[in-house]
Amino acid sequence: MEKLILRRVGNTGEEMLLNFGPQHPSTHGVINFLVDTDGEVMKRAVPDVGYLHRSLEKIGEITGYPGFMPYTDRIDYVAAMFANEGYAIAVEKLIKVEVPPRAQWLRAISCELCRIASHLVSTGTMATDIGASTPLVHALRERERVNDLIEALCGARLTYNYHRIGGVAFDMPAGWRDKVLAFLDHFDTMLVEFDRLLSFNSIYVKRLANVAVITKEQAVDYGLVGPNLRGSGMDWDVRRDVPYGAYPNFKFEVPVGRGSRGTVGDTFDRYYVRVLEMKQSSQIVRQALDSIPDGEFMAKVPRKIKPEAGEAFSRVESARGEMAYYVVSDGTDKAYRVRARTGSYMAMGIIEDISPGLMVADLVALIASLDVVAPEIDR
Amino acid sequence: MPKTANPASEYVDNVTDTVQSFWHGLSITLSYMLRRPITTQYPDRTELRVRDTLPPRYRGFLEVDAAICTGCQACERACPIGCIQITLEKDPANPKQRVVTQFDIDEAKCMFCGLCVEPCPTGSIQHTREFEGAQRSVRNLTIRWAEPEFPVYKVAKGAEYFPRVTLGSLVRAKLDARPWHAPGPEYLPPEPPSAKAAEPAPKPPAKAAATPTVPAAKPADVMKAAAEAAPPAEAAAPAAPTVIAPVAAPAALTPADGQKA
Amino acid sequence: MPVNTPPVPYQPKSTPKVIVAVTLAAAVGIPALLLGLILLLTPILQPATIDAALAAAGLEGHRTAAYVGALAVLALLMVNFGAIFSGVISWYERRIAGRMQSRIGPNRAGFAGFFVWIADAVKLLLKEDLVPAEADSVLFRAAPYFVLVGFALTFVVLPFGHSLVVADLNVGIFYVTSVTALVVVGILISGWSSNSKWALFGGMRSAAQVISYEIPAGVAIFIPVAMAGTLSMQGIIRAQGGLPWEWFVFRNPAAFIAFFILFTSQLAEANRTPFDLPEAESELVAGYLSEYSGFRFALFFLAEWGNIWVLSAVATTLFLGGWQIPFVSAEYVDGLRGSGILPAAAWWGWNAVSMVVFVLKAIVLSNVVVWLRWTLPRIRVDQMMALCWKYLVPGAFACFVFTLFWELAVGVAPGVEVVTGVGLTVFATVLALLFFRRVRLNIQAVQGDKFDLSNW
Amino acid sequence: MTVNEIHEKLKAEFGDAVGPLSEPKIDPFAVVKADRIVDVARFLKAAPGLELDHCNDLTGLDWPKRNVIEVVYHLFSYGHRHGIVLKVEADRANPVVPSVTGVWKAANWLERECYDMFGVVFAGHPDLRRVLLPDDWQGFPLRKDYQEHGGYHGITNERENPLVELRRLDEKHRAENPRPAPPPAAAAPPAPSTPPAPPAAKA
Repeated sequence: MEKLILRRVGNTGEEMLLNFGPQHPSTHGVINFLVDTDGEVMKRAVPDVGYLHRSLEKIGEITGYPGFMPYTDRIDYVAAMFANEGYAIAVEKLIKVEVPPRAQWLRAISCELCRIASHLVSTGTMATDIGASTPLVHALRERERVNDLIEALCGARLTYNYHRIGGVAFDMPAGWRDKVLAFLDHFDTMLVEFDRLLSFNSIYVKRLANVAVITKEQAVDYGLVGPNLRGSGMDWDVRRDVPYGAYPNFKFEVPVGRGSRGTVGDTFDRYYVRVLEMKQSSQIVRQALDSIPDGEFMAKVPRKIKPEAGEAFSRVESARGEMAYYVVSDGTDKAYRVRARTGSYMAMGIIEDISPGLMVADLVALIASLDVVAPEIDR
Repeated sequence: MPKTANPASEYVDNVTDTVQSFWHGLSITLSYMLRRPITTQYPDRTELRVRDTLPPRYRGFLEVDAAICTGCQACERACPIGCIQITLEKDPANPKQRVVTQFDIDEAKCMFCGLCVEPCPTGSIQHTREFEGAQRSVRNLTIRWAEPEFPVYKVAKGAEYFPRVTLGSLVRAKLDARPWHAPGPEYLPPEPPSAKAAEPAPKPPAKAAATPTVPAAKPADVMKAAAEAAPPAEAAAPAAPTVIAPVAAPAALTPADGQKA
Repeated sequence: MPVNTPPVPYQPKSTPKVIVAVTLAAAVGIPALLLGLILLLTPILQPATIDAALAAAGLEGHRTAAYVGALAVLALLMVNFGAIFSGVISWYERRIAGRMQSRIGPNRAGFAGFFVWIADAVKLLLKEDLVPAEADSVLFRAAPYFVLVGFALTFVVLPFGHSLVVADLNVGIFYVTSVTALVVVGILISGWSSNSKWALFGGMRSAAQVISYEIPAGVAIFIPVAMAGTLSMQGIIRAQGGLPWEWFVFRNPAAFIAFFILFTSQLAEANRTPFDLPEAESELVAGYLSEYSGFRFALFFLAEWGNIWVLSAVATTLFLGGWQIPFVSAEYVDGLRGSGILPAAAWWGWNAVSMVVFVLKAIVLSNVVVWLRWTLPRIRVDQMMALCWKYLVPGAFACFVFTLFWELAVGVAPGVEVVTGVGLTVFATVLALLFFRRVRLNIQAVQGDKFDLSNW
Repeated sequence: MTVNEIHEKLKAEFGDAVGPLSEPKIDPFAVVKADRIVDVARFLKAAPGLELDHCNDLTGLDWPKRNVIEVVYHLFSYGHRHGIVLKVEADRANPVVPSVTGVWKAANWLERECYDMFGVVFAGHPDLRRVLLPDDWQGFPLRKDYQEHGGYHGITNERENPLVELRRLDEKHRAENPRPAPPPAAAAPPAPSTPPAPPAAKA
């Protein structure tokens, strides 16, 4: 690996090879970056991933269809709800099950709460990576409140395993709706404070604006998804444009990077799209709680799930962008192939080409702004 | 911050911007000095015991109420990770009655997904709100629910309500019964390789080293002693392990623990 | 099977009263003891007093021994003060950081976790002193002492009160800027000798940063020097007064700006956020400290936290009136000394008051340092340089030039200074009030949050 | 544009190189000849009205019975909101497929992962290395006939299974202590205070 880098970069003898990771405070998990630096300026940063590879796709071929659901939590443990949902949708497509409306709504509510929780981690860790540790703790405090809500809903704080093939595991507990609304009222004002404390802090803006600009064309070409794609000015959201579940029933805006503090597609845009998305998620949860239909929360699903041979592809808008599941069935009760294409993996592909000319401190900002989560890359 | 091409006004903007963000930032951080902190002093200074503050759906340690376990093994099949093991046998005295002789849940392996709870016909297996069960030896995290073995529960026709003891009391009793630093049970030495020769995978040397390398004679002696000392009843011999533990555990367990870590 | 064990009654624990008492005694007693010793010993162990005492006892022949003894006692006292201050502030900073982050902070060792710094110190002293195999072991071992020496030497001229200073050098402030440069030597050595890339990065950043920021700091220091007409720390304080409008910071608009320039530069020199680039934990893991452990690590941290005192004391001295007691002039206190070998009781009393004034001001400034750290992000290397050379250096020079003309104007019409002093004091007070209003509004703005001091 | 229309366009352009659309079970796909995949990809990305600019997914499927590894392309167009699934078949023994990295840069890492997991060699890929697994890993794990090595450089990936070990202990205990009498239901020790003996005691 080391030799490879030196060969590729055209070493002049002035460079220093820096092993940025795998145990590094700001690589968001266990990722190694082989950084060729000339002083503070990087020549190139080559990501070396796989330290958290748990062969989840292989496991998906061993466990039955329902049994893989808890494993999807582990694909992206910061936003496990989406991994649940994507897998559930794919398998529902295979066995041709219609999810009851109440379950659709509950999925939307849980997913949007989870998106808030995930983006809080993303924005908070971004703050720590830039050197401000207080906003991280404020963000985590709010995340704890979301976690409390989700815990009351499904019994777990991190690996939810809430969605089921054909619906969700539980209905809302009594009094949960009021708790969520109270939290959202608090959270909306909290976001304003968060903006004042962090987002518009001049040091913070200076650190992020005009750094690591990814143009719209690059973002599409490299297959960036989700907030990273929107941060580059691409107006695209799977929830709105390829609607699934209950999302067609909600009104929400899709925040797009506008280059408000610098260039379109810089780290600040990617960061701020997430802040704005939290506001939108809060709106969606309110709407969903207001309009949630009565009825079953679980469809009639055979106890032994044994779809006919075929393949299904599902896309959901995860907190880290579009998450695609590709499930192939060969007619047995175990999946022939389960494939999870995750947002973080796509984001890693662009780092090597964006990194030349950035400073070491900017690499930290770039990683944080792409919101990569190591287990999601490695699966 | 209006964008300007004029360097002079940009200069001034930068200064005013900095002053403003200091103003907001410092006032916000100071205001948190005057708010109540959200953290608590776990575990001994919280107002309530933490497990009592958890929601009822909390997925903590699994608990099996033997009194209403039908022995249907649905939980064992549902477990995607294979951390439940149930053995059923016919009662020699009463051939119609089946007996659960082994109902082990490896809580160290359990991923607390809740899939085993859903198919249970009587609600015998449940997640509890217990979560404090740290043990020095990972072997102690396997909770044995068929100890002593119990006859399976027969569901009366049309029954919809199955009386269950207070959720969590059983698993708490199991956890409290053993100090956290108790040595783990001593397993049998690994079977000779000939028994496993049918395995297709080539066996690397590391695999053999992973299992505890206990001198063959020693456990046998110990077991003989224990068997003599212990009354044959199910109640087991409390004296035997306490005598054995200090002698056998350090010698045999330490390298094994190191391997596992 | 065991069924329905009776619930064990749960009683939240609280700190025993004995521990509360011991903690409070230590929290008050240790600083009081140190400050009391400084109050007693610094005037007594001055050469003039020693000479007089030796003459009275007829032991003139032992002057050298007496001097060395006095110096040793003072040195021990000052190093201990620095060490204990840095220990206490390490606890205090964590506690404050906790509150600002909605946490409780240290809360186990003693009441409110006060003894955590002692526990930390003991832990660090007991840890193995590791030297990496590839490191330059001599330099690696020596580096912390450079830092420690650079830090400890400043205490020679840092005043604590009216007559409470180890040596009132006539080049006092110049001496401070000189010896603090030793710290950067230590950091550079540690960065290089660790033979670690992170440490090297940290060392290089630190060198660039500290040396650059010496310039605005130096120029900003010239402003009070120009206003006082002396480099001596005590002289600068004596040129000010006890009341806010008599402080340099308010007597001259340029000095008002220069105070912030100096404070910023000092933050940078002390490697505090937003200038903690040399050890930026999210970029460089731990910067120049990456390879250190145990005692040597403790020395670095002792200097880092102790430097908070140094920078607060220097800023207090230069701009905030130092130990000047309101409504009591320094000359009045001088007059109380009497002619005996030992000063009169009233003199001790006023000295004690002046010490309290000085320490309070310095602690307020230390608070600001801590507070800034837990509010601001870190700036980037190039921005750090840009800030220094584009903003602070020109600003400091402009302020300096302005001050020179200002002094001319004051020479012609002394009333200008009084008017500005009162005006700026009022301005600052209004600003502070507005700020506290803002704080109140912040709490009200968030739904569900309220003013609540419980669980402190 | 529907999948069928895209497929017709492809058929018109490339003729036999593009296979028929699979019967629409759930998500239909078309099989493309391996040597034409780059041209097909270029066409799909550039042709007006198609503009499949988003390489959504690229992965493999192993079919040992047919002796084929399929590489699956999930393509999508942001502008037109349509997409198609293409498959390329490669020989299992020597799977070589031309790389589409030149068309979509996103394919770079996706192809690397496909190589990593299935051993498909993408000809023309600029940087075909293992991505998730270590460089010295043996075998391609997502192939159906993959055999585990049981560890990596002496690091075992197996933990002793307490369930199995305890069962063995039980069996031994049972063999040494034949069941004396049918256990009466009331004989169970009720008191929670008596510690349930650690399983070692049963030995």
